[in-house]
Amino acid sequence: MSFPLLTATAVLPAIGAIATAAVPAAQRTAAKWLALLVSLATLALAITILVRFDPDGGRYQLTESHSWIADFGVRYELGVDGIAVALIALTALLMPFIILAGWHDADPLETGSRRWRPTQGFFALILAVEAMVIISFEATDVFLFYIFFEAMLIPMYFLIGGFGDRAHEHGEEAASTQRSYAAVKFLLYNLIGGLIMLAAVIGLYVVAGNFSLQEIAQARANGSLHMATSTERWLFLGFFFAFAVKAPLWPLHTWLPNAMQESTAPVAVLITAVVDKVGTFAMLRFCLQLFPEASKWATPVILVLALISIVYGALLAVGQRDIKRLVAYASISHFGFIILGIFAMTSQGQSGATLYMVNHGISTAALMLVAGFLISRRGSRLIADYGGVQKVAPVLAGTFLIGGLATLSLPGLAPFVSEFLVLVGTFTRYPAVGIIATFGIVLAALYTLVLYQRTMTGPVKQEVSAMPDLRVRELVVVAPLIVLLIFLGVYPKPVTDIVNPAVKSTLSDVHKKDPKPSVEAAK
Amino acid sequence: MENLIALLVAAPLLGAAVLLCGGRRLDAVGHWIGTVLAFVSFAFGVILFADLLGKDAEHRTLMQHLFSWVPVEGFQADVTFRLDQLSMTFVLLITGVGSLIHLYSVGYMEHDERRRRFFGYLNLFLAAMLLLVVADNYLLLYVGWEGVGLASYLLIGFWQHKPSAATAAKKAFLVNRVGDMGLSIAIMLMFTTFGTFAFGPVLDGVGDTSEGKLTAIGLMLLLAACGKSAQVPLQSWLGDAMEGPTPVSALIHAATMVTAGVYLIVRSGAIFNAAPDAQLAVTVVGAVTLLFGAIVGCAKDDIKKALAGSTMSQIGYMILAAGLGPIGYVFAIMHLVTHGFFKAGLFLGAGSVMHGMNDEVDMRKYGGLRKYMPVTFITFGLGYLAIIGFPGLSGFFSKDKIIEAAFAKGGTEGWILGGAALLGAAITAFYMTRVMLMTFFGEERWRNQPTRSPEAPSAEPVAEHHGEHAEPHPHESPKVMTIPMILLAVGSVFGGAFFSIGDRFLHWLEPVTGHSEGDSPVSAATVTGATMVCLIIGVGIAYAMYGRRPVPAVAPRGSLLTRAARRDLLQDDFNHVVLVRGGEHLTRSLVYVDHTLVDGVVNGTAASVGGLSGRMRRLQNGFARSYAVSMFGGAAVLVAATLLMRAV
Amino acid sequence: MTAQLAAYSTSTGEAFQFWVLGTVAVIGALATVFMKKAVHSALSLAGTMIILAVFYLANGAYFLGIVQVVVYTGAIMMLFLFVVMLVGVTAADSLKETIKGQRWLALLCGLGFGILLLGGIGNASLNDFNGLGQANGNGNVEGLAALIFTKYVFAFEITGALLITAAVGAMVLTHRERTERAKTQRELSEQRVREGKYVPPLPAPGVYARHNAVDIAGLLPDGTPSDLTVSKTLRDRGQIRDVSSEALNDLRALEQRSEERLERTEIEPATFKREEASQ
Amino acid sequence: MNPVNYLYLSALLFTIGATGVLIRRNAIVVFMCIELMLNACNLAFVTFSRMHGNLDGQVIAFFTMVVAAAEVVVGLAIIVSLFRSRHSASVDDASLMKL
Repeated sequence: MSFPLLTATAVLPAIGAIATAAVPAAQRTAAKWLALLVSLATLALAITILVRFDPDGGRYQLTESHSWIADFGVRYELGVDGIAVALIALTALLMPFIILAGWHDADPLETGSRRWRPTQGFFALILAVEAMVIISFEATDVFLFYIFFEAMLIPMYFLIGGFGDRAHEHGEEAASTQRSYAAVKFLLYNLIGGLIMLAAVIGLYVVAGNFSLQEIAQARANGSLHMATSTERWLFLGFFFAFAVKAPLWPLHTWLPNAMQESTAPVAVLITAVVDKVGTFAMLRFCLQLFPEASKWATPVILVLALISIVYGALLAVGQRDIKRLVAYASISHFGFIILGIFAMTSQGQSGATLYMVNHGISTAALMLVAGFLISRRGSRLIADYGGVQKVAPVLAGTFLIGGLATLSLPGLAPFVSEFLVLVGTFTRYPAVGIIATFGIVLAALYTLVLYQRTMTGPVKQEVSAMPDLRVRELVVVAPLIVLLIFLGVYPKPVTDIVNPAVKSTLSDVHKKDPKPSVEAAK
Repeated sequence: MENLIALLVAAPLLGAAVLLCGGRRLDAVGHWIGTVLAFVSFAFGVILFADLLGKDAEHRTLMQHLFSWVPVEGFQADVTFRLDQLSMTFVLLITGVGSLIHLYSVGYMEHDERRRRFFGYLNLFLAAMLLLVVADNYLLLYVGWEGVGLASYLLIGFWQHKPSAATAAKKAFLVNRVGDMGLSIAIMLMFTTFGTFAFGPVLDGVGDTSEGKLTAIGLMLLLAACGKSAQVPLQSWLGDAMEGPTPVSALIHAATMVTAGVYLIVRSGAIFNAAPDAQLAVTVVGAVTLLFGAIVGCAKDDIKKALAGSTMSQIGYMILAAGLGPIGYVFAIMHLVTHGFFKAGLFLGAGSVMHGMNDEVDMRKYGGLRKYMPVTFITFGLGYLAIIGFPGLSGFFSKDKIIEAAFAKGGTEGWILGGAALLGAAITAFYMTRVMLMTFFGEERWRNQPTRSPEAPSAEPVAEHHGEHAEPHPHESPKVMTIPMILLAVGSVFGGAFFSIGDRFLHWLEPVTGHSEGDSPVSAATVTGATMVCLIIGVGIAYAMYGRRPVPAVAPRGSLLTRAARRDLLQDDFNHVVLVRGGEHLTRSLVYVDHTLVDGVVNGTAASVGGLSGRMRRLQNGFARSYAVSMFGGAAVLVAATLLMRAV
Repeated sequence: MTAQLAAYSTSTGEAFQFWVLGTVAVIGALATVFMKKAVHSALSLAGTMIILAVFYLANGAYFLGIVQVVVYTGAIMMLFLFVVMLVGVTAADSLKETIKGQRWLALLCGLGFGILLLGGIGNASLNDFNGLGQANGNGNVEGLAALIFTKYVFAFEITGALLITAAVGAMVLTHRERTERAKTQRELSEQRVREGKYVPPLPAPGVYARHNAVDIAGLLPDGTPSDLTVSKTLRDRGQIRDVSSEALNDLRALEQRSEERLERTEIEPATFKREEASQ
Repeated sequence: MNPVNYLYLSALLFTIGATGVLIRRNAIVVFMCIELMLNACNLAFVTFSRMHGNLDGQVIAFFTMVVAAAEVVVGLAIIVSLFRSRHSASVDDASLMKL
């Protein structure tokens, strides 16, 4: 019985959350530092996982398995494949930056506001989310996964509803009402998805008799567990719906703009860069492995929806007046790409999709956090309220531009590699889809550059004339992300090496082979 | 020796990194760092060139494999550099002209407080452009391709406080993105067809695949070329790109970046050779653009815009030549190089003129400048002679060859293309003479009138230097600016002759591009003669219109064609009406739909549920006993249920 | 022999006992529900419980039977009675229903539930009766003890804790903390003087009354009854019996008796009245 | 006679008690009815224990009694304090349990 590394990685932030919450109200700063340290320690553990993980080893590694609810065959089973490792690393990596970026977001408001802002609570909730996300990346028991997939909503709900932007044009009251609206919307959407999934989970249990992903997948593979076609499809839909809401896939996306708009920038990053990834990840791990046939059956529809997400999200991003909403719709478009890559069912597509999850996490974090810094300076989220910032705060503008360029997936920055992989992977099997998706890159350029032009360039607006440039703390947040973007753009090999074997085995689950190049096919 | 290739790219990249991350402490020396690194890169280029010359013609290809970039199942993208004669030519052009323009910028941007960043961007551009030409696979080329796009975006929008500049930059990037879309689709097609996109396998494997696929790839590549090289229908951005500082226009939008399209087509020559339809499309695009650009060039009063039009049309020539296949490749590249010299020279001259005229760009407010800025006049004049193809100067050789090749295409196509090329030559002669006359001859229209075009950049260094006085006093530019002009003039004078005599250039490039002599229906001599005639006609008309008669300080209304040409032949208006307006409406309606329809459904459900619960809440009257009743009833139901279960 | 009595199915004696006492039990239960006064409900409930105790005995649960008598009827019901007294013996709450439809629903549910239950028992096959012969072999109490202290010892402990908790809880609930110091007699008298009311001590109950009962207001010198002579609790409950009429009747009866005994000529009512008036 | 009758009786008593809980307003009486229900249950337990020939039923009944005692104690205490505060022992007076 070796040291339970996975459990430790998940439990550490949980303990940290409790500890942070327990810090007396007076020592705000202490709580912040505690949270930061815990997140860093978690990062260290995640890196250990990364090191201990052997890409060419077994499919699931560092596994732990204990009986939990014996009567229902629910087991406490953890295990990571390449995809999970990458995403755990991403989560653990982003957390310190999120915490650092949100350093002052939960400080008590200035006089004149009656809202109470428990600083400790803010950081405790963030850590709680981290713990749950990590364990749902690790869980190889469907039921275990489901529990944390759902439990995640609770801290997120409070993060969205409790700690909105202090920047709001309609004043505190309107802000709080809109906030609660957004929070409730978030909760309802995901709860409904979760309930439908619960039904599917139970159904799976009825069919399979246990919840263990590996056992079921094996049983499906060697034919010892046969599912009626219709059953499999219904179960698949049940799972997929929940993941599609979380992802979010058009037309289940409308909760994301509200949530990201109302929550503070770090929380928005938490939503789109970390929590939503669980959805796409789960599509790869559960939908494809448990219901390969149904996945193939549903592929056409899903591809169309993903296409719609890509184009639609990008177009709406162009039409937004609110910086954060714009980023939200951009994310919807990107999630379209990810899902496209997953269901193209080619190794390029799925490797690309996984890579995309990581890169999108980093790039959105960079863009959104800088946007958050910008907003916190001017106290407004409206694009129209800015202009000429570039002249006043060049560093801020520069970082913002780099984040934007990453969002439009400029070659040399990380997202390009993944996006191109997804496109190629899709194109090889569905050329038309691939071409339509390619329009997304033009639209991406459009909304990013329009945003940059309207906020950063042009004559300096009166209100921003006194805007300070990035502070040290903020630089510490942004700089590593940018370095990472460039590094992964130039040298993504470390990630792809980890991911490829996992993708390979996933593809073998769904019995799909990459289409051969026509030249070889001809020979 | 191969490893130098990496350094070639790395030197300017390092410069960019240092300058952009260095911060204010580098402001003092930043520009020199940038310039030095550009020259260093040039030095590497020369060394490599010498090395290539040392080898025999067949083995003049250096490969350098750095690392595996994107290793994914069945998808291998490596960072591999390939330096053959074609790349070498570009490397020398880019680093050479680039270095000179760096030098020039030192003077030109002297008073701009953001000069350090400017040089950072220039270095970034150099790096990207070099990467583009030494890449060994299309994906890596794509990186350079977008890299130069980014650099040009940053440089066009360098004076970001000018909304016009910011808009122009955005426009350039977007239009380029459309082209890039073509490139990426082409790459995908290659991948599905050949399973790879490295130059070697793709170009060698052409034989194994169907012509249809190749045509598709070719057309996509053409789309990419159109975007980058400002060819019809994606040419609209080049004119606005003149918002950028003049050195940028010279380097990026005249000498190097805009010729990337030509490079792409020539590089992919094998594909086009096997896909005649694609080739035809290329030639058509080239021919149309060379006329289009020329016509636009005639109408513009803004000196830079006029030159931009000319650039467009010259690149049209190159594309046309490239479209002609093996007959034309060499000459396309040759014209590219010579054009790089004289067009860069012309732009630098224009910059020098603006420098002396408080950034006045309206040629109608120039005139008679020759005696105030002699060096500029002479260099500009030489560039002028070169571009119109004055016998003996570089333009003469390269353009002449292209026209020949066009005729040599044979058949009606040959005649049409050749005719277009000839006509283009005539128009070129006309508008360049026009520029020349309006700028350096005639009476001094800038006397006793405040010349400060309203949209002139306030941060344009000279302006701040000179302040706002009523009347400009033209003066020659400092050495640091004139020396590059002189060097480029030399290049534009002797370049063509040096290349063509003994077909040096042909032999140099042939191993890569291949070459075939088409059987021309008209002899070379006839073509040359015809070109001369066109030239004389063009110059003559221009002289008649602008040399003899005084030029009105405000543009006359002009004919319909003139007015259309002033507006880039209404291309922008079309874009504005169709794309911009349409797009705005589309997005706005979509936002509405998203809010009312997609979101409305959900909110509606929520509302109805709320109403229902409101009604149900009446049951809760607070009397413990009535709750107890419901409990009891529930118990009864349970018992009934159990009994029923037992019964069945 | 009692063991045997429990062992074999049932004797006719038990049958007789069941039918008689069962009826009474049901009647008692109904009375518990439908009696107006809480006291009566309590008493009838006690009756039912005692009958149940008998049934326990009949079913061989000797220990429980005794406990039933001691704990329930002995302790719990008495507790009830105490509370009833505290709240008011005679306070009869009307059986009129206030919540609309409550009663009908209740009866409906009750009826349905009962029928279902009885039906359920009816069609359950409960015919093999192996009595408590060997279970009670060496004494019922010992058997119970064995079970309680071995198998159910944990539950037993828990219930112990529960009882203690309940006791403490009851104390906490009912115990009322006195907020201020109790007034001394001096302070009270001073307050009375200050207020100018009841400067003399309150009239004792039945001082001028013709007979002494705590719930009859004594007469003041002018013959009017004064509630002050009745204890506060009774006043609160409104359980004061009016004295005046009864008192006069008693008086008349007393005088007649004395006349008969002393052979006096009857006094004419006028004088009598006058006397009364003079009083 | 079949001892099942004891079960019938207990069912009857239970139902009566339940109904009483529902229709009486006086808290004390309500409590008495609850007691009645408990006792009915006890009777059933005892009968069952006789039926199965083991004493577990009686043990349960015993525990029930204890619990009932505890419940009565607390309940009555509540009633008393309720009566103190609002001079009535009607369960309907405490009708704040609604939105």
